[in-house]
Amino acid sequence: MDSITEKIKRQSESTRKDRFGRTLSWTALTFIVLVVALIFAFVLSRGLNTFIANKVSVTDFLFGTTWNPSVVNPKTHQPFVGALPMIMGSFLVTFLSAIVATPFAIGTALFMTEIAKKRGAKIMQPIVELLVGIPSVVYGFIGLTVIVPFMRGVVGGSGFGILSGTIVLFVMILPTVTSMTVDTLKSVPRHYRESALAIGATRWQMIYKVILRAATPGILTAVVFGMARAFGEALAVQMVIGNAALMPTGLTTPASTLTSVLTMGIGNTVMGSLQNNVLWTLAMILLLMSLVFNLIIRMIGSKGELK
Amino acid sequence: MPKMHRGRTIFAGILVVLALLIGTAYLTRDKTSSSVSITAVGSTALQPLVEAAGEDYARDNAGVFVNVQGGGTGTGLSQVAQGAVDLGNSDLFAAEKKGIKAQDLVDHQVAVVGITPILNKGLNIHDLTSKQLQDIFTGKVTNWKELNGPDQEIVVINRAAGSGTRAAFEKWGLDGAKSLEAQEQDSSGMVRSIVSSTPGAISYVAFAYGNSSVTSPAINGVAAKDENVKNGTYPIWSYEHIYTKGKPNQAVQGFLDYLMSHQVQSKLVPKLGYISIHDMDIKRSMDGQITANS
Amino acid sequence: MNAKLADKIATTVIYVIAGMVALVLFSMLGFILVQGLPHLSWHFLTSPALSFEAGGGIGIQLFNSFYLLVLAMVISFPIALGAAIYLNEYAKKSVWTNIIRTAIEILSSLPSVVVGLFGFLLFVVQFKFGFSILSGAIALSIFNLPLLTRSIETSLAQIPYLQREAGAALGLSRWETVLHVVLPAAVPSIVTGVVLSAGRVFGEAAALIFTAGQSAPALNFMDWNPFNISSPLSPMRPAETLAVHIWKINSEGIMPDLNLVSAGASAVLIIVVLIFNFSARKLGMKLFKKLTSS
Amino acid sequence: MTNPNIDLKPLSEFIVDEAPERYIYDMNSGKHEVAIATKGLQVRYGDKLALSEGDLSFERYKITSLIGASGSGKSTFLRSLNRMNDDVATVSGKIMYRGLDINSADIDVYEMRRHIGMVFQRPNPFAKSIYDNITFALTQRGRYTKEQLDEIVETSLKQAALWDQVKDELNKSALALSGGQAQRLVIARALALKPDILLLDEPSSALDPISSAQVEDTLLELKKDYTIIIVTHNMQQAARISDYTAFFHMGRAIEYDLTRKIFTRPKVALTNDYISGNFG
Repeated sequence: MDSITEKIKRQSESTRKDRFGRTLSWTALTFIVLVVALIFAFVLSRGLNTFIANKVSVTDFLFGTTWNPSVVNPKTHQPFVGALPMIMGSFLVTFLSAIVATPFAIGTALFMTEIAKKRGAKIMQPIVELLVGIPSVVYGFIGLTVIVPFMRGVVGGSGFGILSGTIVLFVMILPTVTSMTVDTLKSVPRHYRESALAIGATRWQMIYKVILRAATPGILTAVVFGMARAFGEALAVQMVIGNAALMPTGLTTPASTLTSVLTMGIGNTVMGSLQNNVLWTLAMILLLMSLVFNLIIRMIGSKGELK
Repeated sequence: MPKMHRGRTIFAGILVVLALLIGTAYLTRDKTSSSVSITAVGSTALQPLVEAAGEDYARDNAGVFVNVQGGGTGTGLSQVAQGAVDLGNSDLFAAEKKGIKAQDLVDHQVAVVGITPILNKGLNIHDLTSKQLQDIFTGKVTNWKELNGPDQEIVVINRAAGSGTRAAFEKWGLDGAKSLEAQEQDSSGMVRSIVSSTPGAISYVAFAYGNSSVTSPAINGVAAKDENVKNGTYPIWSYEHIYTKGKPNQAVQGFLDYLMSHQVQSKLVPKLGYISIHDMDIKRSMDGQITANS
Repeated sequence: MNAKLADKIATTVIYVIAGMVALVLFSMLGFILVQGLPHLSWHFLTSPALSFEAGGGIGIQLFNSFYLLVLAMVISFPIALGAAIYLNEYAKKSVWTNIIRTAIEILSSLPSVVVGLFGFLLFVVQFKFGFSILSGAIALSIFNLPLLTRSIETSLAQIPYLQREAGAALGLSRWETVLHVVLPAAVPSIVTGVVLSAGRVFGEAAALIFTAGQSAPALNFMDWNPFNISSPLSPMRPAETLAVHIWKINSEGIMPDLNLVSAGASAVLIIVVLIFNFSARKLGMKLFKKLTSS
Repeated sequence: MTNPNIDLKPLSEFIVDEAPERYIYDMNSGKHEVAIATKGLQVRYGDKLALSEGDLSFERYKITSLIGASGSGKSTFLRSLNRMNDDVATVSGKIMYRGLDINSADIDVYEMRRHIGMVFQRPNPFAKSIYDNITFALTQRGRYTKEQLDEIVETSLKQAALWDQVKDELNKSALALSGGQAQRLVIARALALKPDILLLDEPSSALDPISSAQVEDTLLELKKDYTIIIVTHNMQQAARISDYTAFFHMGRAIEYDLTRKIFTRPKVALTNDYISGNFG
């Protein structure tokens, strides 16, 4: 009998190794999926308790403007658990910081990829990467020692508020948005640039009409990614926003975000009580929002592919 | 010898050496210390005291290890009630905390902490009545000039909702009234630095955190001082509690006894800014009934 | 000439923006270093922290940070690597892989305090690991897994498909190709990703507060037997890290030199992250050279 | 990973097209030793049919060229022969090799590919040294002494006409080689496994004319010991080196014959059109 045909029919070592490797890596992935599922189930089960066990109405929770879970509203006999002030606070700091950060990120990214490639790679790139890695505690520390006193001196009041939070978040998400924008700009094919310049466009025309347009989906993704990070940031914002669970009336009055109320309150409440459950509901909202941000990024991504 | 197999041999070698090391480590482990571990969780205000006492205690009693964590009063009470930890540190009576089955827990009051309102120095106000304090924190007055102070808006800074200091302040300082919804800060140090730098600001901290950068006004003419707490004339103070679930076991009781000992109460407790439980002339029940301390 | 003018204006604007960003970033680094560097000394880096006296150091916290980092990496790296390999090499494009990817990304944008609480309830309480390095390392791993998986997957995806075809054409299974061809080629960028994520893990506080705990009991640096509770290697002891320490003293610290310690610790944190970043670049390039030739 | 060169069209478009006449050389008629043959081979990418008709037999120790326009199915056909398309496409039909249908589930694909090797359009050396590039696949599945390995490296590099250029720098990274050298290294790497059949997918299209000529010389040299099937866009190349040529059009093998016949007197009009440059 032909030895080669024998060999081909027998299971080879490669097949065994591959089956082993596939199983091994599948196990690792399954493990992560299990962890994710566990955390989801955990947050959801606790977060939904507010509505199921404590019978708080969803609309009261989402649209109520008074947050004081330990006090019972004499009219409805339900505690004050209106989360709107924090939801508003979170959205305000997130959008404001994204709006401020976007032009800066695009400008810096253009500088690094189109205008001064060498200096960009040598100086800006390392700084930007370094800043991605700075712990949020340190950002909060700087916010507290520099930005809050500065705001107090310039606009008065206590210095704590949405504006201070916005500035801290702006600095925090800037590196993330910038480095992702740089990646996008780099992936615009060379011939786009060359053909634009070949027909006599100035560098700015090339950037504005060709590169930025081609990179729009990528830049949007970067911005949404930065927003997702801003939305979930806890410690740094908590240190500068003032943490007053009030509907924001101005940019310089103390306000609060979902995360700041969550981190401050979680140790002071008793597991299983309504006061604790509503905090988990806030965590659930954070989870759902990060789902929304991810879906947006995916939508932008798939639109970009179609082009 | 082919590369692959050399790599595998080295890998196996490392594994064997590692296993041997762990094995020897296990056999030579310190068996003399029967290693009792006492875990305390809860109030961040009480944490430094228990921690410092725990370190001293562990030094004197070989094999006992005191593990102290913060996490907040709520965490402390719920964990000790579940039996997850040995000691639950709390700024409040367990019965005052919603959602806790207080009847299972045994209270050990280890210290007293006085709480003082603090004002921005620029206000130059050194005296407040209980009524005024209540008006300020409930938002009835919003400008210092209504209290014969300068024309300056009142900036109220609260401690985090549910924190022990806030609960005690509202109970004994505001006569049970809830303070208005305002800016909240998690920590004493930060509260103090905000008050000292913000014109018109008022807040409250434990005595240990008051210093010359802020004013501690007298309440109804009684200064916020340790003596006045001890003799019962200054009203805003609270006990620091350590809760156990049921009767503590021998090791835990040993540590609790140590906490109540002269050594801790007269040296460590004042050093950390608390008032010794032994120095109190009076006793106060949860609902405010005052009796003489025997 | 209009276009030329616009070009000039735009270029200037971009220069100004980049300059401003560089300025902000530089001054931030400068600020932390200027504040903290004067406080750094051998004593500060090696001596234990003091909770209510001046002159404490961060020695134990620094050791804890590194030990936790190593453990977290040992746990999370193999899992992240396996998951990334499956996602990038085996998973077919389907609804399920999409859902899994989304789930992983959501996990990565989840506030770390939620991860910490999850770890607290599951490992500290349920599995009775207590506040320990073990609980902390697992919580950090959960925090780290999505980031690391993503970064490794990106590194793998950068290796051209041609390399996998080459392996397949030589009768090698996908696993063998990945293990011996794709991975070595991706090592430099994987290493960069790992080191950068190490920086993030090093600075993480919120996930650790409730898992590894906020106390750093004295360690016996002569005892390296992991089965003894006071050994630095013991996985069952509580371990406050540098980032947690900064958070803690900023919120409840009562030592007189709190600001100095906090600034010094922040500077150390930044310097370590800096070192991680630079070594990531250097190591990445070196490995690339070493693995591709010789 | 779909091949970008393949223009995917739905099955209906092929069927609407009136099936043109075909001519397939009958291997069984003469005294030919068949190395590999296909029967009823069809390849689908998703619901798109990329290869609908391709029953061909290949003679041992001969070079066979597969020609045709982009998207004609020739590459798809080639890649299906050692089941490189398994991951991306559905391949049905039979591929007979040494009396076995290797397109069946109980065949060990990896072992089979060691006997039916493949070289791709773009040189794809591993990011390893030249020496390791050649020995890597061997050491993965067998024990060899250093001397054996040295000998295999030398022989296969010589066969690929690369030995003289690299013999002093075997430990250098293969990524530093020029395109032509890299492609010959890839061929040497495939030869090191001592395969039966060598499949080449446009091996010289990414190379300059000189490197391309070197590769052609190498192939002619290899014919003595190997059965070679090569996809090429270059008709001169096909005419120069191959014994047989198959012409593919819209997912079908239209004409298969001795090379000299195809290039002088093609039997099908379409083939003639293609060869004379009227389309494609």
